[in-house]
Amino acid sequence: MADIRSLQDAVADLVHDGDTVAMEGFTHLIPYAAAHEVIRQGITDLTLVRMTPDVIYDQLIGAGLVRKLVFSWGGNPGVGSLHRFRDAVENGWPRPLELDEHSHAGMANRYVAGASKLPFAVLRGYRGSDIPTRTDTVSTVVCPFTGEELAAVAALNPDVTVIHAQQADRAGNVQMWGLTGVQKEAALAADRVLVTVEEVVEELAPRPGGIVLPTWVIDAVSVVPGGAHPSYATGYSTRDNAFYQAWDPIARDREAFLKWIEENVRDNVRNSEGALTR
Amino acid sequence: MADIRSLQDAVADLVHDGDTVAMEGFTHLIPYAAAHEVIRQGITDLTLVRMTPDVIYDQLIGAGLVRKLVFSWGGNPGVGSLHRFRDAVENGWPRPLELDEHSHAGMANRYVAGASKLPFAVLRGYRGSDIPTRTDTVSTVVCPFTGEELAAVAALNPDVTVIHAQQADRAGNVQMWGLTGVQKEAALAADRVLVTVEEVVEELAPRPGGIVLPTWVIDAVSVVPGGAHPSYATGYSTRDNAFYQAWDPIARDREAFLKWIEENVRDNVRNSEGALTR
Amino acid sequence: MTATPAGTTGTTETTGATDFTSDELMEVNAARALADATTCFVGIGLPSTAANLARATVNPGLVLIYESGTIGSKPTRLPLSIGDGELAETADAVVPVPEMFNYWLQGGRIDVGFLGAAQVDRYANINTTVVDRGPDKPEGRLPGAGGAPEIASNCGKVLMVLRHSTRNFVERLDFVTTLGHGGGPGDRKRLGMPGAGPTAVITDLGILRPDPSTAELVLTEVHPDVTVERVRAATGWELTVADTVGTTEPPTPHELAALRALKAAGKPGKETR
Amino acid sequence: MTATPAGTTGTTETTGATDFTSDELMEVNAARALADATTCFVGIGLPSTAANLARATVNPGLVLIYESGTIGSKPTRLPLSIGDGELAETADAVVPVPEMFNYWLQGGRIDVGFLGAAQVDRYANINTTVVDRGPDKPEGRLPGAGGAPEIASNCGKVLMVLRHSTRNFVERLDFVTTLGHGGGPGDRKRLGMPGAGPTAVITDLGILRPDPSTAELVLTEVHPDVTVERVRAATGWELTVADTVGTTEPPTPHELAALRALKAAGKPGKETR
Repeated sequence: MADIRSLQDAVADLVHDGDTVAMEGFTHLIPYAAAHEVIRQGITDLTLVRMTPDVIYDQLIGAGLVRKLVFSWGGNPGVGSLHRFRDAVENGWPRPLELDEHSHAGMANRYVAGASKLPFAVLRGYRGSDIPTRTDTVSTVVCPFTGEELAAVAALNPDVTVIHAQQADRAGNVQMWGLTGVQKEAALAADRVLVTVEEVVEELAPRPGGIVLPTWVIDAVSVVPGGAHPSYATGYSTRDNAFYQAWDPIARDREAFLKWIEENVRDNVRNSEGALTR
Repeated sequence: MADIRSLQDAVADLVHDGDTVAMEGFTHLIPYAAAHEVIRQGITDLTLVRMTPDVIYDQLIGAGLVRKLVFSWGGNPGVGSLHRFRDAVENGWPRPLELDEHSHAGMANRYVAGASKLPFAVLRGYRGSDIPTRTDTVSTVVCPFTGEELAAVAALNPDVTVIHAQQADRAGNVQMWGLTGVQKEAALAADRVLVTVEEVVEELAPRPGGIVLPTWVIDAVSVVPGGAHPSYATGYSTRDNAFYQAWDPIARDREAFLKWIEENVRDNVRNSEGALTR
Repeated sequence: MTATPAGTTGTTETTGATDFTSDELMEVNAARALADATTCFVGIGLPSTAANLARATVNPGLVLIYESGTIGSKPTRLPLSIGDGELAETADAVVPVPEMFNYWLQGGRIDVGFLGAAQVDRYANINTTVVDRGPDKPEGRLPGAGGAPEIASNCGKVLMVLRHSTRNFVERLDFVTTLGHGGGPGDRKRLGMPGAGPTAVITDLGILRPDPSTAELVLTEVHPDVTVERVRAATGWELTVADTVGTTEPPTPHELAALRALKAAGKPGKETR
Repeated sequence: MTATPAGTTGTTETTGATDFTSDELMEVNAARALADATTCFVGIGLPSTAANLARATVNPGLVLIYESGTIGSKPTRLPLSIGDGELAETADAVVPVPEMFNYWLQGGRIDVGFLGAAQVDRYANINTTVVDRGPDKPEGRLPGAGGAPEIASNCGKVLMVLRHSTRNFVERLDFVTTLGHGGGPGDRKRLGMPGAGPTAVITDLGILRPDPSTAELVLTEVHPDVTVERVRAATGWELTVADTVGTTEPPTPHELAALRALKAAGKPGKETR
């Protein structure tokens, strides 16, 4: 059953040094505020998992908290590279970054296997690609009925999955709608689940496209209005595309990046997001 | 792209002697009217597929149109046995019925594999059960990462899937809501798809729990109000539980059954359902 | 879905001040077995009666999960089928059937699987597929496996409820549809089955539980006014009886009232006739 | 999702009465290539521009599918990312990402996959993973595979759009992220890839298509005022040129107006600045 509690306490209790952490979101509902709390608490040596690591993972990597990234596409969508990610991979700054790299189809199926508590998933993928030469989480299986050789991908079971949703009720049941990506799979694959929400409502009214995660699969819910910014929450906010573009020059420069993190994340007092989470 | 056409023409064009046909529906949205049209047209030597064959499959089997049944639970839910099914299996009347029998988890995954155009699916299932001794569509695979042996089930790809939905728009896009079972998987696994609907609407308004099948995965849409009776269509009708109970004595007796089919299905004029389909 | 044998009706018994049937004894005790569960995967028939009665009595917060895809159904009447509309309308979430079996059941999210059965053996293995009717006769056909094999494998534990007779409690199953404890201790583990398997079989005569060391079903409780000899006579194998056989508490007036209200509201076809 | 190299901007050219850039030539021709498609799996960047322009011109009924899970998106502006809210709000259906890749893409439901690329070789194989920057330097990091390997494998056919330079059109890929035609004819079939693979690579200079017998990309069309020599010079391998090289039709005023309207409406961050 999910407790409704402060983001600070929830992150401290649920996310630990060395954990494998998935903070999912396909452009929509990305849990920025929770990731910033991880930075403030200096939780480190993380293995981060996500299909589309974007600016928030750039920030965690640049802050030196990440030892490994499991992913399928790393970029600032529509803008360009993730410069902190590149600096870590290419130059080992601020620390080397190990990679486990897949295709989207492979990553999606790894989460499906994880949610299904199967050790692997099967897909017709990776054919002719060099990707399998650089990872030990792609292999093959042979269909026992047709003899066809197919790709097998190892299940993903994060220690913790962190997602942002629109609403929770007082019992800690959560509803999200709009693009919901692989969030259900990422949550059900994890040992522990933290959900930040825009608000708590008396009753979760069924929505078109709504996905409900019952309270008994969630460990903690934290109320963080705007907690997905600069990503967005359908029905509550729109994507701050300007921020994603403004991020590019900040992330290009190590000093500018460190200054930004200090001023906007670590310095809790000046961080409106932080203020909202108490 | 789906054409909106009469049920008679759609069935004649899409369902052929010898086909493998899935008429899905998990208690809800069972396509009775379409199955009755199959009986009227005498389309025969069918392999029928369904997780929960109920009264409608009892009727098709009793009518002598079915050579094989692929299924996981065959009964009249809450009432008792399917007597025509039992008579065919136990006594070969009116013809022998071959069985390919699974568990629900296996059948669901067979449809998932079919919709995914994979030759098989993996599950942790059938352990310790005698089921695999009577079918050649359960086998095993070994996880290439952990060495665990898991069940493999062969994909289901029906020649035709027939389902009932609440609404279509004029372009032939279809929306259903409420319990939607494995209908999406059954439709996407099939070569041809026929959907009967309660009504055609100007626009498909997004619904909580709504599943949309776009027109370009459907071959024909037929407007058959009440086409799920005695099953039901959420928002349009309720389940006629009394019919399911009344079916029991009819189906127990071969003559009573044949008379019922003659009077209620084959005799088109006296069949209100048939009248509605023109 | 697992079938429950039809045709046997409870006989009326009298205990103390309260009148109740043997079926009601079975149903009330089945509901009580769910007192501590968070989530229950509910088979139709007797298990559904028990689970809904638990929500009305010992466990109002119990999350009912039906294989039709409903999570957290709160029906006001007993559903006739696992796909009745009220199950979806009152649910916290409705999910596609493949998701139900893969993410929720196989995903290890469900505490208790509640099953009926046509035949049970001493290790709580289940047959719902075919029965042998003798050398010159064709097999008798039952409904089949439904969700049972994977419910029994993947739920945290399994409860079973069925009427007690030598027809149902057999020395040897004609077909193993669903593994309970296999051939004895260690079999589930050897087969890699995540859940603990059957922990109680609740009947109209009493309650059987697997012996921790042999995994064989042992009579641990009888219902009021039921003798051990009567249970032995209704069991198709030489029944092991616990050193001390308890007697179940008679239904409370509240339990009986709740059960009868559920059944009255749930009279099949009531509102459509 | 496949990255498109940034930093190259189109140069203005003049043909007849109309002014347009080389980027606009590329985008208009890319849109035209979708004239007959029912469904298109759309990569972000240039492919998304082309697909949205096709909806505004040659193929109003084109079903746009984005890997974020949207089927039938009808955005009024160019999305900055594949997850912009408008893609979901205007869609016929929004499905979970695993379903998109398993049922719709792998399920063979999509006619055309439209991809960008960082590096392409003569067999239309694609690299979007890493680039070799010399023996003493670490590899240069690109965004990675995204959906491309399975898009290229499973769509009915593949179209590619990218700017033409020796940096992008290379003799040898540093890494094969996504197979186009492999090492030549028969490779796709041997690998069991259902789709036909790349059928056209549309650039700011012209159009390359695989030779039916060798599967090697051949220059079949140049844009107005572009010479074959200029294309050769911008290609990192010895480019094969068709016996007859056509010239693409210049953009019509309608096409140009539609393209510019889309871009003006889709100026990234416009409404949030």
